[in-house]
Amino acid sequence: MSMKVLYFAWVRERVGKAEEEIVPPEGVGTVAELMDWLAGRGEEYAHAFENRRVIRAALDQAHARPDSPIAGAREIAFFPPMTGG
Amino acid sequence: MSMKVLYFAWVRERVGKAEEEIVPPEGVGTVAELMDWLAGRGEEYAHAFENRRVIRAALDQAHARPDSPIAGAREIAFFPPMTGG
Amino acid sequence: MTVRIQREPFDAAAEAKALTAGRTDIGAVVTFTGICRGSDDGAPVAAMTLEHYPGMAEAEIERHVGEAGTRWPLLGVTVIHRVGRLLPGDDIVLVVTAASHRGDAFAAAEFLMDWLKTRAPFWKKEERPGATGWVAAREADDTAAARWESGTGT
Amino acid sequence: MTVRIQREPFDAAAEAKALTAGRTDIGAVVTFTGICRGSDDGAPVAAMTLEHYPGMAEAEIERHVGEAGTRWPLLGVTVIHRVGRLLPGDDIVLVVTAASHRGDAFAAAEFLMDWLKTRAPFWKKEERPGATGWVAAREADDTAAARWESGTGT
Repeated sequence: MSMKVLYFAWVRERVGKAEEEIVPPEGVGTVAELMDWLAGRGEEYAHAFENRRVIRAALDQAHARPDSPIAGAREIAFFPPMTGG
Repeated sequence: MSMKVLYFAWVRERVGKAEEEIVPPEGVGTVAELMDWLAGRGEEYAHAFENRRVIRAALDQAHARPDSPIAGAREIAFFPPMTGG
Repeated sequence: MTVRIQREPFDAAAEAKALTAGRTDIGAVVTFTGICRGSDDGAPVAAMTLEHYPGMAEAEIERHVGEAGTRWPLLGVTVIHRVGRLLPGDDIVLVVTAASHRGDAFAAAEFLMDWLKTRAPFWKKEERPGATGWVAAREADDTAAARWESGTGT
Repeated sequence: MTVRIQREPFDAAAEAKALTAGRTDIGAVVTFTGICRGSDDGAPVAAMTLEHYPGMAEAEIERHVGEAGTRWPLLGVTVIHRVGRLLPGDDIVLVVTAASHRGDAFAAAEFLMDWLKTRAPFWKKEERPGATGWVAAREADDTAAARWESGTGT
């Protein structure tokens, strides 16, 4: 099923786009697995996701963990640790 | 030696005046002893100083304790616990 | 450092602006405004009158502001305390603290307010329907002030 | 409760007034203003650009404001966060909390700022002479936010 992926801050800059539609293949069930899969999509993705431990994710605009299942989510976002305020 | 006594809040209202000059007799050496002596000066003073434990004092505009010596002070103030802010 | 005791209202925004104007080293400004409430412990209050010890009040506040400056790296402090008769909704006290980082500004503002409540020579008299009386010191305020006694300033 | 994300400057005084206007139950208003500094860790900063996650940012702030309201008896909260390019001296963020008593207003304002710093989806990019880069998350901010995790709300 298709889902929207959003990238923010330096993840966005490295990937080279702010958002895209993707269709994760079978076997990609969690946030961490989706990062693994995205990292294999090309040099810019590999660069963006090279240090996966520091990248945060949100599923349908709520903070998610690496082991959160992505099934049913319509929107997933990847970004660095937040520095607002 | 003469010193100025100031009264604030309900201590002032009970004594019936905001300030006065006094000459404490020999033997009145501390803040507590001065309160004892003042309390004996009349009904209004007895009323003002009836519960000496709640009355605070300042010597020359600095917080003082019951056992603080009054010698040399030019101004002493008596008042209830502070409720500013 | 600005310390004032006055009968007139104050302009919190103007005081905060005065602290930061023309500077780029301040990252955090905390403004505390204490306001006269229309009830206390559930009973209505029609007005209150604030009395102070002129001279000592200014000196005590300045001393506490100086103490705050030794505990936290502050870039500006303003304290204004009103006296006289105030109505519900009227501002009573203003504390503004400015620092590079928010933790210092927050801590200093709380410290100053806790000390003002318990150690600055001001007294509040409340006008209630049928009774006018001096406000008793609150134990909660003494507890709040006591936490700074052995504090490490963080 | 007012939560806004905007490019335009905000008027802290007007926001605080809006919370208290016509009320006599508010005894304490705490206003925190975060300001863009001209240097960070000793190195000059010419400007910063704030990016956010539209939709999630508003929702996260509203959720934290709601959380603050369950922890402390608040009578009003306003949070405004700016985005876009800001210069040293420009305001970045505003938190205003109103309560009957000062302890609640202070605690809620600190809580909200600590969460905004670490959990709200905003990112800062700094322009420095010769280098532009994203601001790294500060460990001190994580520590500050962590103190609320098992807090009792007092």
